[in-house]
Amino acid sequence: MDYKSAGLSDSEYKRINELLEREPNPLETQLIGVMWSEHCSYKSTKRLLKTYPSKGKYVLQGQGENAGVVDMGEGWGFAFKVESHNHPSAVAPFQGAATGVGGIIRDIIAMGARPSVSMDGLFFGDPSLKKTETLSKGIVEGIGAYGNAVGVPIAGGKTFYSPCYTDNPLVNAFSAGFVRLDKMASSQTAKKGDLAVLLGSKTGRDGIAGASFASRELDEDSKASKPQIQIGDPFEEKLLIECCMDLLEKGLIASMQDMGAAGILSSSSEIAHKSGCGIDISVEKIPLREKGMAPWEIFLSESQERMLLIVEEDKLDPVFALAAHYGLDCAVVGMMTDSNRYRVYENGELIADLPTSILGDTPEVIWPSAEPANIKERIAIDPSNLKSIDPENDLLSLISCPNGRSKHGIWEQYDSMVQLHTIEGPGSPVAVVEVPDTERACLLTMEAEPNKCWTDPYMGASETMALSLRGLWISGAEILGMTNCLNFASPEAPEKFYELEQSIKGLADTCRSLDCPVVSGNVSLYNETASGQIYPTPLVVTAGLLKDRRKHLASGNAGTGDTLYIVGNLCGSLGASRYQVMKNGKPAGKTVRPDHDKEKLFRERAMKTAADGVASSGRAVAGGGIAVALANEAIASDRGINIEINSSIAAEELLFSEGGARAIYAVPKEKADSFEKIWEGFPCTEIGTVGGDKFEWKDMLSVDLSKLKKAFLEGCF
Amino acid sequence: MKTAVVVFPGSNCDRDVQRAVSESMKTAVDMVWHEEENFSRQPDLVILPGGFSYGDYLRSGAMAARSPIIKAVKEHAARGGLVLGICNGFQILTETKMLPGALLSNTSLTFICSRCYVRVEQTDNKFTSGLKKGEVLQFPIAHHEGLFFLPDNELKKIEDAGRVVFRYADQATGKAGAEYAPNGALNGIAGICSEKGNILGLMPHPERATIPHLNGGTDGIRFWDSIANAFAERGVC
Amino acid sequence: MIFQAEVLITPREGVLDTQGKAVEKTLTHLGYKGIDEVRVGKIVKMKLEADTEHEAVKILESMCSDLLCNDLIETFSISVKETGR
Amino acid sequence: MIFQAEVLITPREGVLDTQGKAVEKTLTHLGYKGIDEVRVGKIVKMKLEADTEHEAVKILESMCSDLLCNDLIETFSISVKETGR
Ligand SMILES: Nc1ncnc2c1ncn2[C@@H]1O[C@H](COP(=O)(O)OP(=O)(O)O)[C@@H](O)[C@H]1O
Ligand SMILES: [Mg+2]
Repeated sequence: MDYKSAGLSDSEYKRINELLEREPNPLETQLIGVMWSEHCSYKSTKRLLKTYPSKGKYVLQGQGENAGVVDMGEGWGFAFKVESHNHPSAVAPFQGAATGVGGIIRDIIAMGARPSVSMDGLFFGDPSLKKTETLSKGIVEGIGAYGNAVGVPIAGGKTFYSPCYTDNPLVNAFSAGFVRLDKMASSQTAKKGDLAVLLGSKTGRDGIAGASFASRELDEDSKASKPQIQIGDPFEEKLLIECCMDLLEKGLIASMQDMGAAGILSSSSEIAHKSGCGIDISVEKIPLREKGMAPWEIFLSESQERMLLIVEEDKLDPVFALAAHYGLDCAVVGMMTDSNRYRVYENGELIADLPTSILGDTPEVIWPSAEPANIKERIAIDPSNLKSIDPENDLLSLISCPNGRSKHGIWEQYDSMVQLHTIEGPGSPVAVVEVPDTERACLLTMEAEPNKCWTDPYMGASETMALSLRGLWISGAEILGMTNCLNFASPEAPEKFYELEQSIKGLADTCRSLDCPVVSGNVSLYNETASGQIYPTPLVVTAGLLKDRRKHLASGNAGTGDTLYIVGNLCGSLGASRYQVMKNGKPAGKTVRPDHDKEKLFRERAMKTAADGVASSGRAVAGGGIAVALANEAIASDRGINIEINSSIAAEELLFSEGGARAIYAVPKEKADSFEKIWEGFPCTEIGTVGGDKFEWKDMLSVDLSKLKKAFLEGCF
Repeated sequence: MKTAVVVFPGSNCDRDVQRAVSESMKTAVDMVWHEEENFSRQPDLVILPGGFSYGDYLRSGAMAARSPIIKAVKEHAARGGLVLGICNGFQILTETKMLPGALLSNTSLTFICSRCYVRVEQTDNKFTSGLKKGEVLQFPIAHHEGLFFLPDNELKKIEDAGRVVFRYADQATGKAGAEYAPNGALNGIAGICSEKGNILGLMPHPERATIPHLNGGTDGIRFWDSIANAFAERGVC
Repeated sequence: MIFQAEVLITPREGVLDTQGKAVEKTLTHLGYKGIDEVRVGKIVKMKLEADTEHEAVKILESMCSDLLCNDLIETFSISVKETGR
Repeated sequence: MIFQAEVLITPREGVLDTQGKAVEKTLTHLGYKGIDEVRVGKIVKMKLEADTEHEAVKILESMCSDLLCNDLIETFSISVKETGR
């Protein structure tokens, strides 16, 4: 095996020879090559990810496991993680997206949790192109087909269109599950003498070396790499869930790990390394779907719907009995040792013998970083083109454009209600699910602001993070932690690496000062094609807890006669706002500078507003500014809104500027005093009332609610 | 009153129905694996839940309809026992021929999950006697194959026999019919019953409209109450 | 003897074939002309052991009525080829 | 001329055929013996206008790569019969 085609560089290969004190054989070279790939090793980002705050009072399991786990109280943990499936979805939209959903669900199972809720972050290209239509149709159908059949509700998500994703769409799959704390599983608890058991699908040639595929740019060759695509079987996955839940319930497994990238190789070497053991695997014992597979193919295959279980010998019989009950294949393929070596045998002959550390402790790469030469251009904004001459038309355009309109065409294809615990599903800015058998609720927000991250990666990422927190604060939730998916172009280009570095810094700083630990995540690099690179796209999902779900302050619940307030500055920034992009066709300008002290003042008051029940509805000001927030509120509440603001701020700034700690509230008349009292010490402006059947803003616009609704739901007016 | 929920590989609304039924009807619920040949405790009501039994492969419901437990379900029905099939359960009932018809792919060719309104067409059966004929209820739907189909002459027969129990309807006007069917169902049929009225199949999910603090509404409670009351009147509790 | 069998299952005349219609529409959309009566069905292939071709066909017919084909909405046709023993 | 065309689309060798697997299992459960390699595919039938048989096949091939067949996981075979004009 030529080490270059195994993806190793000259210096890496030299290092391997030193570590081994010999030359690796071809199989060993393949194994190391995959484990050292970007996708498996995080070699470009490991150092940066260490800067995330990892501790928090609710954190039970931080980064380093299959998923993070936070404490929901009353004996419940909540395991959650987001992962990308970008490259496979670009090549095979339906199967790529479907297996993305399946893969993240198995990460949750691996923590011992029953997968309970999913979300999807989708980034599509120019919406006017046929190509985008085909890709998005396939991707959405794939997500639905898998999620619906496996019976995990999709309670929310994010859909974002920009031409930068035309050839390189992004699919970020989030999943989460509840686990009894005493049933939590781990990939670090295998012991010498335990048996390695494969549960689920047989191993086939699909998806071989997908990990190294995801560590490259998409090129013309990606057609030739098509056979690497995995095929998903949600039916098998559903059985796998039930079987694993049963195995855990009965205490039959010592440790477990899902099989994702680099299949058997990465799952078994990770368990061995993290548990401080070694492992011996007999390749001929692995059940195969096809004849004639070579050992390297078997070890790197990414066939779906498989789990690796570590079982004590005396529990083998009941494990096999349960597998048979669910009709799943099950086979003992190896044994844990105390050798600290990763050994592969073929019919008794030793064919690979590596220290587990060489597979587990992967090298780092430090890429040079340089501020993009055009950064000045990106932050320069020409205000003259931005005048809002016809605010009504601008508003209607904003709520009917692909990024602003309702995404029900997508989320109605997803089962959002199965498992009977969805309190707020897609369509709401915050997804809410009940914590099993309690009065508690778990809240989730998913956010991404690629336009803002492009013009200023640090501030854009910071605003993304703050946005996800504000939604939860307004709902009244305590912050448990966040998971993030970092979608970027090649780190080998200094300007791209700079964007990556700055974005992570923006997330890390914001999380640190606003008390949100990072518990899990995923990095997807090389998102670029001959036609260009994607914008820096960090996506975050933040989880929050409400001890009493009745204290949840929802949006879309404004009542006739309520007084409307805006808290926070009347004006943010038009830089890289939805309005600015609509007017100029391309993002430009900076977003609002993060002000964490102000965020904290906002947090305290927002949480008290919800806890004291003084508002009927609350909504963060996000894409499209105050005007769009009010329009969305009117539509969701099915009530008119009447606004009057006396201010000298230019129309477009007042209506459509974005960023900063800001929200709108609808407050019942009798609670207005209490509300204003809570917000003392923070900008708080009474701006109007709820009622009637129009969205009216004095001297600005007046639109019938029905017209507004049509624009939002049908995307035209 | 005792309820049995049959669990097929790939069922995914089994626990949902269990919860909804035990919270609303306060009945004991047994979960019965499809490989059983008998019910260990004779139930009064058997529910075939929604989901993707056998991954919906070949035809939705086709393989589940050939499970060992089906014989016991048929015997239970032959004795006059109640059988309720919801969504995939309805598909299974048609595949077993316990109910006529077939459920074809939605005309949109997409999965649809949304709130949905149905009109009660008939109350002369063991399930809806406690509801009012003509009233409109909201039960969410979630399916890809929900287009109820029967050849013309047979369709006419079940219509004439008054076996259409639920029809898709407009919330505001209460009008019902094909034009309100989100899936293209013939005559807007959402649910039908057997000749004797003891077997009911419907595409919408009443269990999703049962837990008040969740997002599916509460009309399902009326449906479960109706079943429970009919039982109580006959002296079975 | 081992037979390679193919069972074609197609929607009956008069049964709504939404998939067929959708395919027809999309093909027309893509610029194909002169197409008509598009129907989408299923094919089940398998290897089957039987003594004679006649027996193989009998077995397959029984599989169709037992599982493969829903005769309310579908019709089937069977073909078998001997492939060896 | 009008042709009656049939396009058979089956999962590629080596690609996991989830349906085929499930069908095989159920048939075995129902007591059928000696079956193997069950694969489930699709069949698309249509009437098609073309000048020659050769042209008809060309058109169908192009339909396959445009829409009917996902060449990543499926292969297709085409048959056409003249039915008149
Ligand atoms: N891909 C998706 N899957 C599920 N829900 C989605 C998806 N995209 C959007 N949504 C839902 O639609 C609403 C708005 O979506 P989003 O794309 O985030 O727009 P906005 O920027 O206006 O918030 C949210 O409630 C979200 O949960
Ligand atoms: Mg959003």
